[in-house]
Amino acid sequence: MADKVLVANRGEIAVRVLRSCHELGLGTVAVFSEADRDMPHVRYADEAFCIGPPAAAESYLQADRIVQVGVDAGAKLVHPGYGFLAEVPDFARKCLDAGLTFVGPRPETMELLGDKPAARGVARELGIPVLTGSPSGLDDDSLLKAAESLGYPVMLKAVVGGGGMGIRAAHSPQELAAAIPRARQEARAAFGAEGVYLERLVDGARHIEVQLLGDIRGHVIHLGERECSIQRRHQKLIEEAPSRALDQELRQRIHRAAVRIGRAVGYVGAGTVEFLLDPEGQFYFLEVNPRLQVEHTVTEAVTGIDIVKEQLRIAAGRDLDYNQDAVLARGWGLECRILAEDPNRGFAPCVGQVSRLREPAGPGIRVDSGISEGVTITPYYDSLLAKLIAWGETRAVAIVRMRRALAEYQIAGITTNIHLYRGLMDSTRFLGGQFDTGFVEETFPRQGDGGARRAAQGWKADSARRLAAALTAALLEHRRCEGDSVGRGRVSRWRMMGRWELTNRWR
Amino acid sequence: MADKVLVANRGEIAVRVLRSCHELGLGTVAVFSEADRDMPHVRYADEAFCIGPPAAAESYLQADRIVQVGVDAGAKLVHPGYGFLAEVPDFARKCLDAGLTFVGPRPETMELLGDKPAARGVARELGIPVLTGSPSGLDDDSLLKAAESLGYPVMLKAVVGGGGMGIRAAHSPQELAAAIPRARQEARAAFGAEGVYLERLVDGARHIEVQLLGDIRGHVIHLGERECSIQRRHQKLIEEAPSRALDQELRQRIHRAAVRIGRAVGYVGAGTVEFLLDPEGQFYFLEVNPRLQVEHTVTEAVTGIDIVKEQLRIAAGRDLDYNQDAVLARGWGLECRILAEDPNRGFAPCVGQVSRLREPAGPGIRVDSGISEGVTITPYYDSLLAKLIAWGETRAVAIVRMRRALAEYQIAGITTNIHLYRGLMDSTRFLGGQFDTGFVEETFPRQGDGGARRAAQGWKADSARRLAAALTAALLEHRRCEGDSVGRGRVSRWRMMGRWELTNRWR
Amino acid sequence: MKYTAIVDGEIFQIEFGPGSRAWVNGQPYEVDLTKVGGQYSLLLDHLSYEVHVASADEDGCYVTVGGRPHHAMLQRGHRGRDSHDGGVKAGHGAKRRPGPLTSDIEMRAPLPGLLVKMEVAQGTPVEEQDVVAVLESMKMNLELRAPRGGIVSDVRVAPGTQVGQDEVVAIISPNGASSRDG
Amino acid sequence: MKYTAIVDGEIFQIEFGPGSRAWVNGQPYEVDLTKVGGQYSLLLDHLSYEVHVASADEDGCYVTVGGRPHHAMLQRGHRGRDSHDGGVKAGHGAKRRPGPLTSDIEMRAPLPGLLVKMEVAQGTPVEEQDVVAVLESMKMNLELRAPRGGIVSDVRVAPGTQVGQDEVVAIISPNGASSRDG
Repeated sequence: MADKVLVANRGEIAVRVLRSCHELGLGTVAVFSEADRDMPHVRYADEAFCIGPPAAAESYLQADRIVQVGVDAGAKLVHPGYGFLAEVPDFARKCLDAGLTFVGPRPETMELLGDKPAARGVARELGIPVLTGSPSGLDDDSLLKAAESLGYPVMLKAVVGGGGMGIRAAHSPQELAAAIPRARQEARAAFGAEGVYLERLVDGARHIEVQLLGDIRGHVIHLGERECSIQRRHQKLIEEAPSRALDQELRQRIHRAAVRIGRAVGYVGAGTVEFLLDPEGQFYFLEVNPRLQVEHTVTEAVTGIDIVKEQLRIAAGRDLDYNQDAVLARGWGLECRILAEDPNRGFAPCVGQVSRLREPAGPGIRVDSGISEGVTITPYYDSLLAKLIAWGETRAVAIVRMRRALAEYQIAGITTNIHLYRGLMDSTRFLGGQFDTGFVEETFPRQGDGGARRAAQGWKADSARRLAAALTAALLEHRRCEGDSVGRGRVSRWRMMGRWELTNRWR
Repeated sequence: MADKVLVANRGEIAVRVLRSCHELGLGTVAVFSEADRDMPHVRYADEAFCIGPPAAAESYLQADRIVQVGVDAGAKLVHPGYGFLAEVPDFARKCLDAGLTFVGPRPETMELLGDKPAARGVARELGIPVLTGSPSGLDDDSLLKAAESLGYPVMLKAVVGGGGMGIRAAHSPQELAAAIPRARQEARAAFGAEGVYLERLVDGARHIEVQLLGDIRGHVIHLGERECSIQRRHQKLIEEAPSRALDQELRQRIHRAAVRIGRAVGYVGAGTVEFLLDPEGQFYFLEVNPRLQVEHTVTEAVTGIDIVKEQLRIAAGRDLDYNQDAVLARGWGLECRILAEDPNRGFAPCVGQVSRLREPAGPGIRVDSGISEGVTITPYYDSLLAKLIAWGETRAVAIVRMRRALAEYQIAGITTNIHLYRGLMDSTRFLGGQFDTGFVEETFPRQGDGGARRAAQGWKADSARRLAAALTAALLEHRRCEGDSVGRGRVSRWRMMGRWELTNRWR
Repeated sequence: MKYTAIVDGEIFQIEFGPGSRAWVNGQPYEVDLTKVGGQYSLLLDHLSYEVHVASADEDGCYVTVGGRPHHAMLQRGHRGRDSHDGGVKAGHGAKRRPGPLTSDIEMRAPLPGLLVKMEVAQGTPVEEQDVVAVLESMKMNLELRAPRGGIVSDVRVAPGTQVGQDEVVAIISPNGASSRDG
Repeated sequence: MKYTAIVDGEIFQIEFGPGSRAWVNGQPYEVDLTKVGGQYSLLLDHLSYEVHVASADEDGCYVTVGGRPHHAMLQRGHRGRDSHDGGVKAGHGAKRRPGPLTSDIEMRAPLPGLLVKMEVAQGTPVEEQDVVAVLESMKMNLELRAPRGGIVSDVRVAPGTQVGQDEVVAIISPNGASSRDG
């Protein structure tokens, strides 16, 4: 396997894929937009090619251009990561037509699974429960009629795509009528196809997914489940493996269902079968994500299997390295998605330059980062900066590790949602595993910053930190005045207020 | 356990211990010498106290002062790390007398094990093979006589202490006579006691050690073995777990022997039983290290057990969290000690300021670091900067991970031995596990820098890197000349040679 | 030398003594601040903080303590300029002193509070450091002083009015060239 | 503008063209260099390198490429000073130009090689940039030029002799004040 791999992605997942390539001794080719010249994946690869202006449509979504770079650079394989072109069958076909091996399932499989109502049909034929829903391809009126027969509330979803885009809940015909055009527009913008369909909405549901691996000889195994119930607006924030919501019997049934679906579609590569679990313990097939997922890392944490390496091996035509019995889960994996989003301002995405970065380390901690000190976060792509993964022998150990690592994490120059996780790790509901997909939205707006305080002497209280900030600012200025060189450089960048003074001192 | 822990150490092990304290919710107190104000352990702790001038004898070895800091800060526990006061029974007693819990074995146990010939007596009584050797307390003449009856070659060792200090091989009476005064002097300087003893020297031996945990109720378990055969002048460089040199039957016999020794001495806390394994597969007890070891991390990698947490739990009077059957090893752990030493200049220790630091990350990689960007490495302490730990499902996977991580590791401003490891990871003898404790010294002097080259397209050849260096230097100067601000600041620090020019250009 | 720092709206009055001694709101502290790489290490009565001073905006700077950002504004705490001040002027005088005022300055409330006094009216000439208004906030009276000399071209708030953070209370225009009518 | 860089003893003759084009020893390359944080990212014909420029010593600077340090010396590649040079002088002239020579300068061989010519003898007065000796190394003739004017106070190596790296070949003393006898 001394071949070269083109990684058709950016950010943390590009670095993640490049790492496995390097471990396998594969040469690497990165692509980057004009906005991403400074990003780590460009430096981390052996070679790097600019593929266009910042907008994704003009760079990371330019299938032909990327294929041409692969050909020019002499690559043999193309790894699409997730997002961008990862689930676009035409891109996979273009790779194959140019003699490049696409690291992912066959284009026909991607097409079948990309039509979600069709994928649900596969599950139904296998006798696996699916949520009642509408077929795809309905017009607005037919959708409203279908909702009547399903019964409200309903979930409106894009036929293709993923990542929470184009998903809306509707509790009444009025809400649904308003939601349809917006969902169509989002889906069109994100995936280039405006088809939507309906599903019954399950209150208090948990999101469980099963990782699959399949090779070209038809072997399909699972690497256990993940739970991704900590979401905000259908965007996953915290993922874990295994799930607390499953007992051993239910776990085995879900795993088996996932493998049967994988076998039925002849799945090749790494993929994920998503299920909803209702409060009564009934699970329903949702969809198959025919790609590497952001949260594959928690499965790696508990199984020890490098899923990206397996993808590359499978793409190279090798048999699976494992049979089902060799896959053993140990302990607990947790992942927090570190996003450039401000939880205190409605989770608005933030841009800016990363002026200081210290990522956590030490026992049980893994950081998959797509940034480095000095890079500028631009508004062109998603807000995922890095993923923080903690492993522990038990869920409790993983949580305290995660809390310790979150305390170590320092990013300055750009606002992130790290504080949000500090609060969540202290939340008794999270500690107790008592949450569903509405947890963050229910909990955080009321909890705010205060929940992030660590108990007792370990964590510095807000007031002590303000005192420390005040003294640092004053002492640096003081030293500058006294001609001490220690503070120089920093202080000169400040702009002193100088506009007001205190009349009553030392009160 | 909402108590406070004083960590009586510095560098990576102080940070390591602090991390486990934070995860357990314990408050933390660091101590530092005047040379260490900038070191990460000072920033990482909740509180930090200066305990004296740079020289260890005036700071980290000042038992009374450290105990007083513990009392003043309201600490309940004292963790000594390794080195410094970790194996000094008097320090443990002073802690206990001041009402502080010493995180380590009982002072009497430390005393017994500190006298190595006495410890060998314990093993011998249990029927565990020990290398033939001399008693302790012999004068120079008696040592020479003892050597005659043992037969040359012999190994001369300090009665107390560890870490390779005071150890010398002698192949003749002349060599031994010359070695004794130097070994005594090293032992006196390092441990304050000049007693030495002899052991038969085994050629081609491998160094195997077994990690023990014991609680105050007399339960003693092992966490498997480590192999530490990659050494240079009796200083460990690479450690791994498990050992390739043991088959299942031999492995169990060594583990059982270690546990029997632990039980016989009533061992409390974390400790390590060291063995020599000769080429015929016979093992010999060497000594017990009554403390946390540098290389405990590879055992953590394969067992998933946080050994520092267990130490703290045991010190708090808790039972062991595990029975022997619950300890399951998985995969392979490798550790490289990142040292401020120049392999190209006889492994001379290096000092200087760390002007740039990027530590590796990603799947299967752990870095336990004691440095950060901007710190100055001083000549007062040992040269260990950080430990790089790789885990893999197999030894081969751990090696390629380590190689990938070594390629990511960037330390500028100070010379390190990272290149040495790049070379070793490519060595076929290391890949094949065909090495003994003389491996580095035999291999590296001849191999030099060239062995560090990664195969094929992944690694940049030396000449390509020189070209890159030349172009960077020239382009930065060029931009400065052209008034481009990009290169500014950097270039101005250079001093151009300006002393000579080329006559024949563009050949 | 005394300083006043406002961090996230909390006011700290700070004075530095000899050695590592400092007083904050009259309380004594041992302060040990050192720069490491791109950040600072602060030992405050032996409590250890990692501090990063991030880029400033118009209204102050961001001081990140233990990974949490705080907004800090700073000024020297004495009303006039005392004898120590030579060194300071070179530092931030750069922004304040250069030549005559050439554009309007909006005097804004640094904190929400009650405007207690307005010392000027439209057309009043002011010198640098003249008191323009007094704000009551967090149980303190805050004087708002003119950052440069000029003419008060607009008064936006009357005494007794509650003002919000960053609300403009008055505008100072260049001398003899009032650029607005109010 | 042409440059000569010596990296670990290997000589690179570099010329920059328009855009991102450069020639090294006559070979064309596409060069894209950008600064990120404390380091540089170099794309050289699309090959990606992480480069860190570390602190300089007397003889050059250390350029770390992919975590491996290289010693680099640099000079502008033209013999005389051409019209472009105004900007350069301010940069490294600081070390070269200030006033008269006040202490001895040891002229050292930057590389091991054969001393082909010695253009001066003891007592020869030299101007800045005068050729002092010629060294043959790595299939090239290297002129060693006087960094400042003065008097040659000592010649240590005869033509035809093999010299080691950093070996002193001659010493230049301040004008009219030879501080040694040879």
